[in-house]
Amino acid sequence: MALVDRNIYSVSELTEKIKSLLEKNYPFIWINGEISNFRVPASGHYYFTLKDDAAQIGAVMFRGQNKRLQFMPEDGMSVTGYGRITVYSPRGAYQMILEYLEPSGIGALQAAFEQLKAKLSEEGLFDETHKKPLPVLPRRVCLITSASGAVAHDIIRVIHRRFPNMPIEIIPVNVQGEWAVDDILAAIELLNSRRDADMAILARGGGSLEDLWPFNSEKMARAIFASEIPIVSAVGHETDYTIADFVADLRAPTPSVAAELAVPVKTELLERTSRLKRQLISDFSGFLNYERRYIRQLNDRLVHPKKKLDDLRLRLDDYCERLHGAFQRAVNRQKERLNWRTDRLCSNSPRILIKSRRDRLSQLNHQLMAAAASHVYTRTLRLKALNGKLHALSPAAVLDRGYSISRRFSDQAILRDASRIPIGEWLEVVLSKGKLTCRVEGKEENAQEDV
Amino acid sequence: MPKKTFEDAMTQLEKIVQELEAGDLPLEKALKRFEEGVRLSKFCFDKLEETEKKITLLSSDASGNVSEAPFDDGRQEQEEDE
Amino acid sequence: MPKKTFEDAMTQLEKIVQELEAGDLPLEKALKRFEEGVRLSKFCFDKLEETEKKITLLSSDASGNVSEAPFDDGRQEQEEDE
Amino acid sequence: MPKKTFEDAMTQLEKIVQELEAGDLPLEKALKRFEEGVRLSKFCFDKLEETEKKITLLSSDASGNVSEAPFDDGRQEQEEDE
Amino acid sequence: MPKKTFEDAMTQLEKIVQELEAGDLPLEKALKRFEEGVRLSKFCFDKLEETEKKITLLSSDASGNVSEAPFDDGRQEQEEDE
Amino acid sequence: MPKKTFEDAMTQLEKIVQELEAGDLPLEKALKRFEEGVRLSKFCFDKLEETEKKITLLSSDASGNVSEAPFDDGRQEQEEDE
Amino acid sequence: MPKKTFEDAMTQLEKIVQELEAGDLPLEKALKRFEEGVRLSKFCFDKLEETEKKITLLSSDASGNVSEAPFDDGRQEQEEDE
Repeated sequence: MALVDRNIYSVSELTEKIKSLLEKNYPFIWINGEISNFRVPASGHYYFTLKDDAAQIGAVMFRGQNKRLQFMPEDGMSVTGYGRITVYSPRGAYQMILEYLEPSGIGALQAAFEQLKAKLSEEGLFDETHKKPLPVLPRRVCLITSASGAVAHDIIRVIHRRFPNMPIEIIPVNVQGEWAVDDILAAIELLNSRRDADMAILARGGGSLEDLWPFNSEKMARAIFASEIPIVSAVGHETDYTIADFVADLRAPTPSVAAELAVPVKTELLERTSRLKRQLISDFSGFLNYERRYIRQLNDRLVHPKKKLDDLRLRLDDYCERLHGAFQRAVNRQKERLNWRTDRLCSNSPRILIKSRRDRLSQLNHQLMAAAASHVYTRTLRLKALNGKLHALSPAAVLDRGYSISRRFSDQAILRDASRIPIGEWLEVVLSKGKLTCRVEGKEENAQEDV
Repeated sequence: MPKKTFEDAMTQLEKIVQELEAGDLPLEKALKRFEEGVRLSKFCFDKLEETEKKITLLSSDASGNVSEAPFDDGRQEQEEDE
Repeated sequence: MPKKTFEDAMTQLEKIVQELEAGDLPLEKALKRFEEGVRLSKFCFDKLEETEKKITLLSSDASGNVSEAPFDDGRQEQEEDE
Repeated sequence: MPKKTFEDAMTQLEKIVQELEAGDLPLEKALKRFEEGVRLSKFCFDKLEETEKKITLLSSDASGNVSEAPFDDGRQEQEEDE
Repeated sequence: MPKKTFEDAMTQLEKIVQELEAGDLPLEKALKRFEEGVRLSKFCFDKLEETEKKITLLSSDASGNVSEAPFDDGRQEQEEDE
Repeated sequence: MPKKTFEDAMTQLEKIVQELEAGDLPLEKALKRFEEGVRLSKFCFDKLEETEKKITLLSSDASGNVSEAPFDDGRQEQEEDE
Repeated sequence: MPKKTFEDAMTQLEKIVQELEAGDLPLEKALKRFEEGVRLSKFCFDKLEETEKKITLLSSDASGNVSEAPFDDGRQEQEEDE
């Protein structure tokens, strides 16, 4: 044998394999045998060996379970037990841990139970997927049990302790005997038809396998399965397993536990609701406060444009100043230009012209006067010369020497011939100085002597 | 609409509280959630208080007529005293 | 025009704050933005105020002082949502 | 005619100041520009004054002193913008 | 007849001054030119005077002493310009 | 009849003086010319006087002494010229 | 009868003087001529006198002493000439 082909386990590994193999394949089983070597150490657990003709197996029943046994086991007693197989690794020993133990002799019922259980299991009636969830807070709890037994009172007590205002309806049934199955079937039907309650507890107290037998009925199992309202089973003692327990939506080990499972503690729910509400308010207030802080922050950062205004105001002032300055300068510049022109205008006024003109005019005037005077003067001179000449040539010069001139007065004719003058004629005699007016008185007509 | 159950309301309320705790909802949405939460909590409180402590015994006669009767539970009171 | 939400207003306010902080807006624009900002900030404050009042009202309701009207309103809104 | 903005007015005013400073304008033109400048500066001055008043008013609003009327006005303007 | 401008008047004045400086004008013509020159100079002086008064008036306006009428006039003019 | 100008008068006067200086005019003619010359001379003197007065008046105007009436007159005349 | 001029008178006077110088005139004629000459001479003297007076008068006018009448007369005459 080649080394590589060897599959070598350590003892622990092997033991672990065996343990899991055993425990997996034989979870809860019923076993039949005879007790031997029974002993009870200080722990209170029962230790014994179960054997038959050919084999034996170690068994233990812990104190919690054996307290409920209604008989005391002893060596040589033939018993039927219910439990699981386990391996105690340190010693490499396997043994049964028994949950339930009863004296033998009811094997036939047991076989029928196993048969039905297998069948219903195969049909899926026990599948978790079919189990209806219980309402967290039932509106009303329906109790299907014997009205007279202690079980109902226990359950009611527990429910009201947990939830004081929980309404309960009781459908009283026979929980054992020949009417039990029919009663319970009717109750489940009533439950589903009324729909007042939204969950039910199917309960009865502990009893013998025969007593519990109605709860292994296939009809009841199917009715429980079909119920639309979830049903909690609490049948017999903690160790009593019935078909009803398997098919119920929840199995409670005892009726009181069923009540605890079915109904929440009201104060807890109130507290939880209050807590959530408080949290809701505080969360939202926190949220609001956060928003408020943020807005306030934004609001603070909302820089108003005042600084910008100041900047603009300065700029505007600058512009205004420059505007006025520049314009004033422009006006001044024009004023200078105007002054320059006006000065030149005034200094070139026609006044200069007037002086020269006046001079010239005066000169002309003078010339005019002189020319006029000269004109008259020359003429005066000439006239005077002529006048002198004229007077020098005056025919009256002879008169100065004593001559005189006689003229007829009438026609001024000069007289040369006396004959022609009639007596009485008026004559004018011109002398050197002055004239005489004469009348002819007489005459001498001698031509020669007349002169 | 199926009738809202207490546990649905609680679940919703829890979810809303978580949403508000996360804090990233817009205000209007948050307010809406808050209102919803308040309404839900009210619903839950109401639900807890709306029932009456009453024990009824149902019995049906042979013809199937169901009759209700108060259940007299003398022992119960006694045990509450204890 | 869809109703302006608080979030929209906040977003706008944030944007305006940033614009004003950047500082390069013309005067009229800056003024307009500032006005808008003030209005938005006021709007948001009012919205918060209003919301807070609502909370107070709702909170006291939930604590057991039942006033039907606000609760009914809340329920209607919820049903509309669903 | 679109409403003249403060910025436009300032720009125009600056241009006028530069033109006048350049100094080569005929008198009547210069006077016209000057008048225009004065008018613009007055406009700007008024605008600044007005803006400051508005800011003061708005600031007091923003600080929480609620005066309904300006706020409503503001809201209307905003809605017109959108 | 277009209104005579300050610049036109100045140009004419300059021309007259040059003519007078040249000195070859007949008396009446020279006198006429001189009169014209004086009138132009006076016109220009008045124009400047008037302008300066306007500055004073407008300056006091711009400094914030509002006198409605001149400002309004100005505005109207401007609008006509545009 | 065109108005006699100062220059024309001077020219005529000169001519008369020359004629008289030539001395070959008949007396009556000479006297007539002389009279003419005197009249011209007087005209010229008056003209100069008048002109001088006008200049004095105008000069004082031009130097800045504003007298409303002459200015207005001047403006009217000027406008008539154009 | 055209008015006798100074020049005519002088010419006649000269002629008379020449005739008298020739000496071949009968006495009556000579006497007549002489008398004529005397008259002419007187006429001329008067004329010159008159003229001189007129010049003196006009001269004083031309020198600036205004006497309205002669000047006006002169002007009228002048205007009649032209």
